[in-house]
Amino acid sequence: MRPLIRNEWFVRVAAPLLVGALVLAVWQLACQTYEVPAYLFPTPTDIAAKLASDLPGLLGALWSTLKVTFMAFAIAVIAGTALAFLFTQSRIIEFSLLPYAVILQVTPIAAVAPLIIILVKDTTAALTICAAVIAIFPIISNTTIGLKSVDPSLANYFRMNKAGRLQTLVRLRIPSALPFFLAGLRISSGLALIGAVVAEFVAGTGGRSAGLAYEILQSSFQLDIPRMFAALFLITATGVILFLAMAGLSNLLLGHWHESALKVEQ
Amino acid sequence: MRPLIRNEWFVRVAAPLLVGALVLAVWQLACQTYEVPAYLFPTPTDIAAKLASDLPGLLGALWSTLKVTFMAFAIAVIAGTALAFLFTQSRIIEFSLLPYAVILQVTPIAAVAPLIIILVKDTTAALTICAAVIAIFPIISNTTIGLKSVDPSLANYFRMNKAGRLQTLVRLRIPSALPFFLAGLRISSGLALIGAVVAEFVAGTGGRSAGLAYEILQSSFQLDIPRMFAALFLITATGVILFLAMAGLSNLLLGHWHESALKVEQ
Amino acid sequence: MGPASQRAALVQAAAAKPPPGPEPHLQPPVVEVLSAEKSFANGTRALAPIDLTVRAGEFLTLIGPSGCGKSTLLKLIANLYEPTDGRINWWRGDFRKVGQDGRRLAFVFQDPTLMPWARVATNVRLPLDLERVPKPQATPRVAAALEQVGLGHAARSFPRQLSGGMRMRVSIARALVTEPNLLLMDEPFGALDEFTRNKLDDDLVALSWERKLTTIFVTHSIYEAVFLSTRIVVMAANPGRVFREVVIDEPMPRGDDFRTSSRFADLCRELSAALTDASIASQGKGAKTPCAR
Amino acid sequence: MGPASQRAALVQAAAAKPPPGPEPHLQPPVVEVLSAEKSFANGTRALAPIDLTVRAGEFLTLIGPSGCGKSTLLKLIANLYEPTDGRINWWRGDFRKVGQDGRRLAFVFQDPTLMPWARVATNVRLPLDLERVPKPQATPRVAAALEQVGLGHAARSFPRQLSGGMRMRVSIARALVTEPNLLLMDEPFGALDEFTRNKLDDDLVALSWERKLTTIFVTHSIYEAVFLSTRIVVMAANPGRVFREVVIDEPMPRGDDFRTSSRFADLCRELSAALTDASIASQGKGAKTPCAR
Amino acid sequence: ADKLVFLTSWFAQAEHGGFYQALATGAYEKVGLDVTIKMGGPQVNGMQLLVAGEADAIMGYDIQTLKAVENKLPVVTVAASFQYDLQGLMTHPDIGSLEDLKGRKILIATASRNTFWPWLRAKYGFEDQQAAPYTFNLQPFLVDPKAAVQAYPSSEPFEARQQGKDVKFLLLADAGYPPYGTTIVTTRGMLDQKPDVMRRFVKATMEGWKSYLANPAPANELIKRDNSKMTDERMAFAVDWLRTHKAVNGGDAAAGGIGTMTEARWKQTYDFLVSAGLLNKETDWKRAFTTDFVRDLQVTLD
Ligand SMILES: Nc1ncnc2c1ncn2[C@@H]1O[C@H](COP(=O)(O)OP(=O)(O)OP(=O)(O)O)[C@@H](O)[C@H]1O
Ligand SMILES: Nc1ncnc2c1ncn2[C@@H]1O[C@H](COP(=O)(O)OP(=O)(O)OP(=O)(O)O)[C@@H](O)[C@H]1O
Ligand SMILES: O=[N+]([O-])[O-]
Ligand SMILES: [Mg+2]
Ligand SMILES: [Mg+2]
Repeated sequence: MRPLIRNEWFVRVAAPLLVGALVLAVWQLACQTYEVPAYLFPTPTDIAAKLASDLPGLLGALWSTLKVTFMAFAIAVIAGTALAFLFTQSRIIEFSLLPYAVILQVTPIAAVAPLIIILVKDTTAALTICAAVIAIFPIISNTTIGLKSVDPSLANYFRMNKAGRLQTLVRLRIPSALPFFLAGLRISSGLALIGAVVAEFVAGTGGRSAGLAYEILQSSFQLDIPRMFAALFLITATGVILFLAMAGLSNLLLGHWHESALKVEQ
Repeated sequence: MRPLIRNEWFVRVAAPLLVGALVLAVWQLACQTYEVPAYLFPTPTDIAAKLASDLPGLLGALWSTLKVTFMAFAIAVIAGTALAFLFTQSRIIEFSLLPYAVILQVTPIAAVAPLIIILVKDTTAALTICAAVIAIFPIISNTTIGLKSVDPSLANYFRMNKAGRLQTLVRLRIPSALPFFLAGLRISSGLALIGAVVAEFVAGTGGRSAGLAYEILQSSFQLDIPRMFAALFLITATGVILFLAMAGLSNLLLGHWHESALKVEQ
Repeated sequence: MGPASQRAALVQAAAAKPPPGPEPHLQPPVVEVLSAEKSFANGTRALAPIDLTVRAGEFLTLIGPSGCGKSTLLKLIANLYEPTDGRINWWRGDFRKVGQDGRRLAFVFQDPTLMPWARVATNVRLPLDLERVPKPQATPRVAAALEQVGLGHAARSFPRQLSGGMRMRVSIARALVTEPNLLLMDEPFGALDEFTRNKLDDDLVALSWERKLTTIFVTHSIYEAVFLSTRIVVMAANPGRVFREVVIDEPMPRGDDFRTSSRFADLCRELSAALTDASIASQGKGAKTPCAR
Repeated sequence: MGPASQRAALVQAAAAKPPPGPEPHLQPPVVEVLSAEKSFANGTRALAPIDLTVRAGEFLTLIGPSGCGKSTLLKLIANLYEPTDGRINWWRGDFRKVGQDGRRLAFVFQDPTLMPWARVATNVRLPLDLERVPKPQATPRVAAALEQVGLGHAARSFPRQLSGGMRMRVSIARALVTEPNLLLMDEPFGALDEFTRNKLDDDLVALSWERKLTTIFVTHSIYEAVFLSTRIVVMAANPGRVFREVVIDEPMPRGDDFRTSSRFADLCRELSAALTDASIASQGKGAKTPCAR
Repeated sequence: ADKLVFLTSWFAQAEHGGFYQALATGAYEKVGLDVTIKMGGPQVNGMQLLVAGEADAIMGYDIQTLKAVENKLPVVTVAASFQYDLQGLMTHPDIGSLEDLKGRKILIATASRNTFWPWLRAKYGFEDQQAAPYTFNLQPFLVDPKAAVQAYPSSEPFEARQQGKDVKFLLLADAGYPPYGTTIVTTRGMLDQKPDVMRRFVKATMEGWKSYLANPAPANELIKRDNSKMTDERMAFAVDWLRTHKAVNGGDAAAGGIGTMTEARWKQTYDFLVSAGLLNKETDWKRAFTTDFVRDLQVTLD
């Protein structure tokens, strides 16, 4: 085993896949042994069969959800970092506004969805806004903390050199904030996805542009539980891919300097 | 204005309250000027009146929600940090398990609520589990990153001194992880609250143990919009208080050493 | 032009210059520290009221026991701390004068203070970027500064890939690249070997002379202090204060002939004695146990 | 017992000891570096194969131009890096021997490497905590170590509230508190004033003698190297290698009489010349431009 | 043509057949209406969207409409598609009648806690502890042989039978639950400004119901387009149920025509709500409906 643990390919690709395969195998076996009915908890093969047979429809729904996810994530990232920049401009702004930003996070989207739908006529836009609201807070919070996590000596250097606000932001605060910002991205990407699903639950649309939430709700009402799990699988797989993408981005941006991503010289 | 901006009490207490008061005043005025009906968008005074008249009922509901929130938050913190510890034990564990942790975050709670209801007989326990699942990921993700953000030279020092795993964890990794962990807490505390509400939306019951989600749903269904806003107000106020508590905790634990919380010597 | 010949050229250029105009003490003041004192939030009294005038062209060295407030004084002068009381003038005005034409300040901190995410060349180019010097102009200046500290080959490395002394040299290059008029250096050569250090000392003498640089320098090396300075301020601790001044009235620029002269040895002995006195004077007063013995 | 009298006691105790047993070169080896070489992931060849045996009671100093691999060699010896090729023995065994009774290793890094969240006393106590020394026993040892570096009054400060030299002294105290048998020190006194430095040099001589310490020391100070060492290894860069060895066969313990002897001056000159040769030999080879001149 | 947006209460299904039929057969077009049907869903609050002007009319529930009137919302019911609420309970086959459910677990959705649940509680002495959360997913019912669940005749029983379960459906209306089903609710403003548009809409819709029960195929095509998960089989099951149980044309509709409402029935609903403590006694319940639009309609099945 020793050499395997040292093997990059094994650690990064094979081991995670093995774990996944193992879990699926145990699940399959358990369901079969205890003869769990498919309407209660389907086996991986049930789900795979459904996935294969209903793929076009499910992929269409996935695509609808992904569109909302990506737009919401983009909005959350842009608006979230903008707000974080604003909050770190002065302590008085931070103390006066940051606590209220929490309201974005803790307001049940179900309660305000009608208001958003009333204000925004376009359904996709309304869904995107709901999902963005759900995804934005980790970006705001982590980026604000990150923008304040500046090496005081470097900050002194910039101040002494009369660096402008923008220069300090771009050359000092943003790089210093990256570890926290990227940690925020990891959380936020998942929230954008689940936000898109929840928004659809709440503001619900069926029809041609229906997303995975609709698939899940309908499958659940109609007790087509394998299909519901197939839809859930697509969501979670998307979530895992988003997470890996964010982790990869972290590695790319921090790998050469930040402890959290650095491979320690041995 | 100058001296006020420098005054700690003004910056920390008065300014945020002023901003809040200002927003409420504008809201009140706008609603009155445009004669927005209360069933569409109530004025702050409408909401305050409702809050005053229905306080006992609303506070009871708040208390139910808070119980779930606190239990879920505690579970998320304990389980989340435990998982993060596990993930940082070795790269192979991290790569094999961390991506799957995302599944906790991106699975729509509405879809799995029936299964949780079947498995967990006690409703409060079921709600707590749902809320904990919603709140746990930021803790896992941020703490994992934090536990890896160790000064390599200090890590070397510990290694050279043959420090045990536990010693390194307690004396080095945990303090180093604190800034990230506490950033995770800020996000997670809000998610535990909204998770409690969402769980109740999804799997909730009425009766004596009904929480704020039930109040919101019923008020919304019965078009008692001021009451719905009163319930929303209680949720957001709780969220803000939780956030401030977490920010205070950060200050307490990091104030004497970490850049993000340090008051720079002038 | 290789680094060695470049250095020779600098020294020659310096030697060819006419002697400076009026007497040093008639030059206009660059920094005036007027009863400035500094206490920290935790109650530490780092500096008792200090009065100090540094005139154009002076090379002033601060020397004194560890913890006596040298870095604190330098940071006050760089406007990084606000004095608890008293004030500081730059070019007879407030800090807004700094940065205006011909009033450029550069500071080499005691720690390298590099951006860990940026390569060496980017770190050195930073002050030029902040001044919006166009890249085509900045690049050769950065290369020259790196050559000067012997790090031409390390331009594309990241700070963490460098040795301690190399990091410090990057920091020095970052200060030299701006061609400052007022140069503050906090133990810049402490982590360097004598060979490199002597070479940089020589460069600094040439540079100061050629560019009419005003320098405030912190060192623990008595030899370095005597070799470089026109004036040495010996500080004592508990609280930090000026203990004695030693004027080194040797002509500039100086070279190995001065280093090997008996005058040099005498001055070193004098300074060493002053430093010992200052160290003893620093004991017992103020702090419960001596800050340095 | 005040620090001064404590120090005197140390020196006396040391002087009272009988002379060490067999000849130094007959002592058992503590560290054997066997053709160990080191290249970094980015391709930098920091050390060409090195052979070096350090015997019990030796005081070995590494000296050489900035970037020649002194810190890298020390980290190899502390098992913080794995050699790219070759191997290292500790007490004739592998690294598991370190930490066993009478085989304690302490390392003063080139940077202070303190825990920013912990007070000075906690930082110094860390190695004792890691060894599970009970607090009642640890506390007086911590206090004594802090006194020794002149920081008794700073025990409750946080690292960021200290000056650069004070931070380094905390790091030294953290190494001394463990009463090591093998002490690795990477430019420990570079940021200290001469007065404090001389005092610590004296303490170190007394300590080495009294406790039969084996020390591997890095410094840029020729005087310090000659004063402290039984043997000096002059290193050169590009790639890092042993350039020359200078044995200082003066009796131990040494004091001010040695510092002022003509033998001392001769040895310093010899070492200085070796260093200049090493610096020149470091140029041009391997790297595109010289690493240090 | 006059534009009109109608918001349903759920994903498209056979219970919305009359509206889709009127759209599919051009009945709306014929009377000069350009109707858009929007689907509701489990968390869509139609009443809020109605008063905000997002819809001109919605598919309503009497109890919600009365609560809205209590809260001074300017809304009014103009017609009832079904002569009774289709709400019922689905049980395992060992249950004979609603009385037998005393002490048993009943899965109740949050929205139902202030509608028929208090009625059941009052009438059969059920306790709040019996109520468990229902999320429109039958898994908890299927694994618990003692549980019952709220149900729509054409939904839950159909799903359960698809899984091979033998179940019973008990219609609340059979036990006297008073509200109408699938009503049309609009705003006072609409009635004041465009009574004629509403009149045409109601009439065309009732024609739609008549046509739908005769031949559901045109509407079913539209329903499947809006709700792709809907199947012909499912809709056939529902239409059959509607036909045999005379939901559209039974009761007062037999004589008064499809869509008929009476003040007496509204009073029953009002009385129940007041007695259950769900509605303020002072509520002007007569403002919750008007019979003006259905009184003389006389759309009857041949
Ligand atoms: N941020 C701070 N907060 C509290 N005390 C401080 C702070 N910075 C420095 N001090 C204290 O001020 C005194 C002077 O520190 P300073 O860094 O100026 O010393 P120094 O002369 O530069 O010493 P060294 O030669 O060791 O660098 C010291 O006692 C130090 O503990
Ligand atoms: N982590 C690393 N990655 C790549 N190169 C490194 C790394 N650490 C050190 N080096 C390189 O190895 C060489 C030797 O470095 P080292 O720190 O051992 O020098 P040193 O002799 O201690 O110098 P100084 O006197 O300046 O401290 C240098 O060229 C340096 O750039
Ligand atoms: O409202 N229901 O569809 O039961
Ligand atoms: Mg200093
Ligand atoms: Mg080094």
